[in-house]
Amino acid sequence: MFEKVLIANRGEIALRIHRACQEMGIKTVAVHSTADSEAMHVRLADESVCIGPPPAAKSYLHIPSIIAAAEITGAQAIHPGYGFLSENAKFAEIVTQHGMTFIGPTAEHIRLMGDKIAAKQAAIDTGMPVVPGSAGGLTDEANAKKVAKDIGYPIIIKASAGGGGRGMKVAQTEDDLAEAYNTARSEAKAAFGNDEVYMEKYLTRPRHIEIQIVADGHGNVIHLGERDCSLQRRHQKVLEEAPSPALNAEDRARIGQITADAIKKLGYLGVGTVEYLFEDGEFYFIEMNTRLQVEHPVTEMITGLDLVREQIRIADGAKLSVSQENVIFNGHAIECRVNAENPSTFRPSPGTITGYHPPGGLGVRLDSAIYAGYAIPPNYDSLIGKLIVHGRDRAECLMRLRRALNEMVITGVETTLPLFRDLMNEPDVINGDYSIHWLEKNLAAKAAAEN
Amino acid sequence: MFEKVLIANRGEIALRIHRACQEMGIKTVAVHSTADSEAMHVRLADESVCIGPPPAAKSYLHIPSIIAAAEITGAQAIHPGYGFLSENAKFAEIVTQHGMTFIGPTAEHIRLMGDKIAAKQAAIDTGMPVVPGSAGGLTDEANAKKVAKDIGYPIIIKASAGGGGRGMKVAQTEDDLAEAYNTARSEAKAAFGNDEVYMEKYLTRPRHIEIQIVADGHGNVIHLGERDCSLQRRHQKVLEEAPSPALNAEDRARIGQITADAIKKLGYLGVGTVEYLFEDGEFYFIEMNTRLQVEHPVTEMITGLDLVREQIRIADGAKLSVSQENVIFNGHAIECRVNAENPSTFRPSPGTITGYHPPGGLGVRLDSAIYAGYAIPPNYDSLIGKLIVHGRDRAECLMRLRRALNEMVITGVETTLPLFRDLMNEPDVINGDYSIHWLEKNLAAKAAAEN
Amino acid sequence: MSKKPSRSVAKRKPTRVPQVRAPKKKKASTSGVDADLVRDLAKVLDDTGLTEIEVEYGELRLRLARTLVMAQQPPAHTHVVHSAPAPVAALPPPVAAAPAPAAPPAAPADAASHPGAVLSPMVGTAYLAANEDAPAFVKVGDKVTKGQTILLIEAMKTFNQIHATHDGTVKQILVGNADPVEFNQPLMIIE
Amino acid sequence: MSKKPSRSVAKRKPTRVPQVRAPKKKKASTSGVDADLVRDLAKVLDDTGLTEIEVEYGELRLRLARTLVMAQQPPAHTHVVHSAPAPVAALPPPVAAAPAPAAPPAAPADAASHPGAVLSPMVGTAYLAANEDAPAFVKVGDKVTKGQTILLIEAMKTFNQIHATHDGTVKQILVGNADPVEFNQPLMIIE
Repeated sequence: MFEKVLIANRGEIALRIHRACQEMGIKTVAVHSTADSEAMHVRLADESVCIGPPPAAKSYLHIPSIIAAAEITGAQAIHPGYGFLSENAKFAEIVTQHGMTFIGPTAEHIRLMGDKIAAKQAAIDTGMPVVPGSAGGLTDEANAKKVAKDIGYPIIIKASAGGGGRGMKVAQTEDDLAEAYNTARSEAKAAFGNDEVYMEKYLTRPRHIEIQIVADGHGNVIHLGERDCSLQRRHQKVLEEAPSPALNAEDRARIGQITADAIKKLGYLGVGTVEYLFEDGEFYFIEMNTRLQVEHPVTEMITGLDLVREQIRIADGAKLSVSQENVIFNGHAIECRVNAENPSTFRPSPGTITGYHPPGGLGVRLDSAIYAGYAIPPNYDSLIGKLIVHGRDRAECLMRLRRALNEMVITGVETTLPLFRDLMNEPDVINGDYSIHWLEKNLAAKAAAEN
Repeated sequence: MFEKVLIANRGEIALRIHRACQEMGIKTVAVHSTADSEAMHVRLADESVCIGPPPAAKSYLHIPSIIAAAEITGAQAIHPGYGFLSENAKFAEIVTQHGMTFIGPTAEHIRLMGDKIAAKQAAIDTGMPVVPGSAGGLTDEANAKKVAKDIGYPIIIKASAGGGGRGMKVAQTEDDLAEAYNTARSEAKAAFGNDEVYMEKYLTRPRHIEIQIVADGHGNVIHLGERDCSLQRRHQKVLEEAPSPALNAEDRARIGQITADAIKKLGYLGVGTVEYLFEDGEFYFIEMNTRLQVEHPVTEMITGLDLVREQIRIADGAKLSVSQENVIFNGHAIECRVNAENPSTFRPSPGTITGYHPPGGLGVRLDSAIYAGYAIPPNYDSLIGKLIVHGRDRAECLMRLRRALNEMVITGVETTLPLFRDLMNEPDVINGDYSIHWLEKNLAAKAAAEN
Repeated sequence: MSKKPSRSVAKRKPTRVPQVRAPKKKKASTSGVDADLVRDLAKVLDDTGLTEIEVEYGELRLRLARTLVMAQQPPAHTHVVHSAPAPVAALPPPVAAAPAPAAPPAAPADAASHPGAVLSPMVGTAYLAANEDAPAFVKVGDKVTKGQTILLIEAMKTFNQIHATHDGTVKQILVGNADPVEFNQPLMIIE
Repeated sequence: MSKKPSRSVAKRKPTRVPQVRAPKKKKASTSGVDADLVRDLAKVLDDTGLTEIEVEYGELRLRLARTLVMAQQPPAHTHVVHSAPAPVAALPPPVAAAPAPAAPPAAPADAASHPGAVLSPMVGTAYLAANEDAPAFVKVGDKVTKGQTILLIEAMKTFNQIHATHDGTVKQILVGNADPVEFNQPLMIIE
């Protein structure tokens, strides 16, 4: 096993990785910018190295500094966390070239999944379901009608050269099709000088369902079920839960197996997440994240597995510590991403935390690198903690989350805690009845009501 | 279900009960002495009532004040926690007489188990194993020899009229018996004016193993396995774990079943704990605690059950939420009792907590009612928090506990945290190889080494 | 339970409207700023539990701040049972770190430290008369002597006579008939 | 890895003396701000436990602040890789919130704020000569001119020339050959 691991990240995830290392008897090296010299991961690590000034490009994203820090401390492996260099194929290569282990997949897999078109093709090739659509451009109205019939209404027509919503038209039924097709073409022509359009199934109220997979270097691949991350704001996940209130055991086993089989075909190594949209019982591939996710604790809480520990073990050549048969889903878990932001305008609120009292008790986990007196620097993202709650079932989990939110205190900066307290009173959230559009609509309605 | 419950306790257990109530949608009433008006359970409860001055006899033990507080707030049930009035049969009766529900067993069962002699007889009658010994006084040396042969060496001779160690003699083998018998008799005669002596099996290195049971009012009784509480100082538990490193699955199932059957025969209601000494594969009844134990979270962590929730449900007439077959023991848990005491002299250290940073992350639970700025009053016991850690196995649990202890900060008062950090480096603790005498010996050796 | 207590909901650390007292007359000093004024305002800060005071007065602008003491941090709304004859206050919503809906009447809090206050020696239900038909033991304006029964407090079906702790005139009666009272709660002001 | 870094153990948070900053530029004689006032207000700050005082009066604007002490709370011992030529410090025991075993040599910390300090622009390994056989770029007592190469720092097999940032005499060389250095670490004092 590695004796020393360098953690190429900051904030709660750096602390998360440090904890896993400590529990495995591995020494840690924290790297940090000058803005983070007082950060928790720096305080707790066995060693720390200042790698540059506050801008991430000159510190947490600056590959030569991180490699140099690993070399001068004698670290044998580098854990990239999420964000920053975690999905940078070149970084993974450089780490390996310097005789160290990158705790993550190969550069090839990072590269493959970083390319949207190649990733979708890989999904198709390995049997993961994708959004059905025309093979290429539509040739004429009759062709459009035929394709639409095959994939089923509603459908969306999109400009082949397009983007940003222009040249996109939805047809709810065949009656709308001709107009949608023709309007999309003329808009496409006007906007992009090219009237080629293609067709995809249109999802009206999809949920975001992602499958956690873990693969070792010995041909073993398991899935750890799904996470429902439909509560989003501007494509940023806000609250995640597992299991999804929308899936049944059969859905779970089916998409889990499909995904695990596909990952095995790819020869992937380490932890990864395949993101799908889910509507009317069907899954549609969006993308694959070739790294640990922010919301991985939700899966840890219902499986009892330590995903960071698994990552490190696998990177060191060990076999998966469990087989698929031994993965037992136990209860329900929800994570709230606590950001230092105004809870209604979402304006970041950096500053000094004057008071910090985390909730405790049965089933409550807090992953956070803040402390009373800590100054949140304005240079990085606003995630300051993840409150993760577990219960024997979803109702117990929600009640526990409600009481934990009630106990939690952070003063000195604005946080999104009030948003979560509000969400606990929303019937749709309580019922698990929400799509990826729910939160934006809810926030817009609240904002309108206030004006 | 109850709409409002009065919590007749303080400190972490009052908060623990409050949390369970909140998660069940039950309003809480905190009662408190004037010394506790800033306490966490008071701050968080839906209502609070000041019931008297700091001395417990005039507040937390003062039955009329607690009953009056329940009446003026309209509470339907009273949870006594542990300590204070929790094993006071008269209080249980008075609560019932006032038309409220006592969340605990009947007064009869409290009374029965509060009487050592009656309790031992009840244990014998219901099939729980007790320390073997002579039926009454020994008649002569020959009789002593015969009884000793039956129960097996080593044995201890005790004065029937005795106590406090006087008139007690151990015989390791038959060679020692005559001398032990005769010396004990003459010492007994000298000390108590009565030379009658009796004999019991002598346990040299017993462990403290206790079985958690839960019984509802519908004839259902389950056991939730054991807790090993052998690490004690002056008969106070210091660190508890489950499962016991000394028991195998067969031991566990056997003593669990015996205990559950006995409890069923007694017609007991609610949660309770039967304490045994354990040596060489055999269990010996010590006593039964007819209340929630301080160390109940250890059992919660490995079973996923919320014991306070079960208590409240059962008091309200509900059935047990699980059957014995559905109790699944999952992983390993250890609790450290963090006291505001000097970690080597154990002198209490009341005062104001200037800094408080609890550990977080996977598998870490903290049950504590302290906060930064809280002044620990000198009037009550020194327990200020329970750090409970769960892992998939004992090794993972110990490593996690070690790192959690490393993260935890309490400043302003002395705490026993350093003691636990030391214990994490003791080979006997790491190996689980300790009896009820281990900690006292270890502390004595450390003290001697320092002088 | 037939008795419904009257309650009011008190937040331990209410968010008060910052009370900026107009500064006293500027004292002349070399700088035109008077350290005594700052000291005075600091005391205001103390007394009022404020965390910040800003003052502008003509040309003068003054700002004082105190970082929150940690004791304010832990949650939330606390509810004290006392005798304010308000209707049953709405219980807080299940999830709410929001300020409590109503501030408690100022009187009882101040009364506790009043030198003429008679404090409740127990928790229970206060009765101002021996029974429904009897006249009140005392009323405002009555002269009372030390030891005289001024009300009853019932706890566990026992009616306990509460006596005047000193001679004087009943200035205020702070509890209503059948009100719940807690330990140390001011019952009357006699001076 | 064959290279073993020299490390020393630094505790991040020395308890700082409260810093009261004097007002920006004005001197007592011309501005009417009197140092005694600041001193007086500082005492007010002390006495009252305030953390901040701001005063504006006409042209005068005064702000006093005190740094929070909260930083003492979070854990523990931090280990900074830097160039102090000490032997490899013992790593802390697995369980220890005890104070770090050794304080770092005072020099580098002070040196960082020395006006003549040359700080490392990157993390890497410092070399005082171009190769093993070559003489050191500079030695103590040498006169150097701005832009002159004073050492190399290697990161990712690239040797980066580090130049004198100003003219002067080399007063101290704070790193040893092949020492690890972190960003902003003082390398030399040139004055």
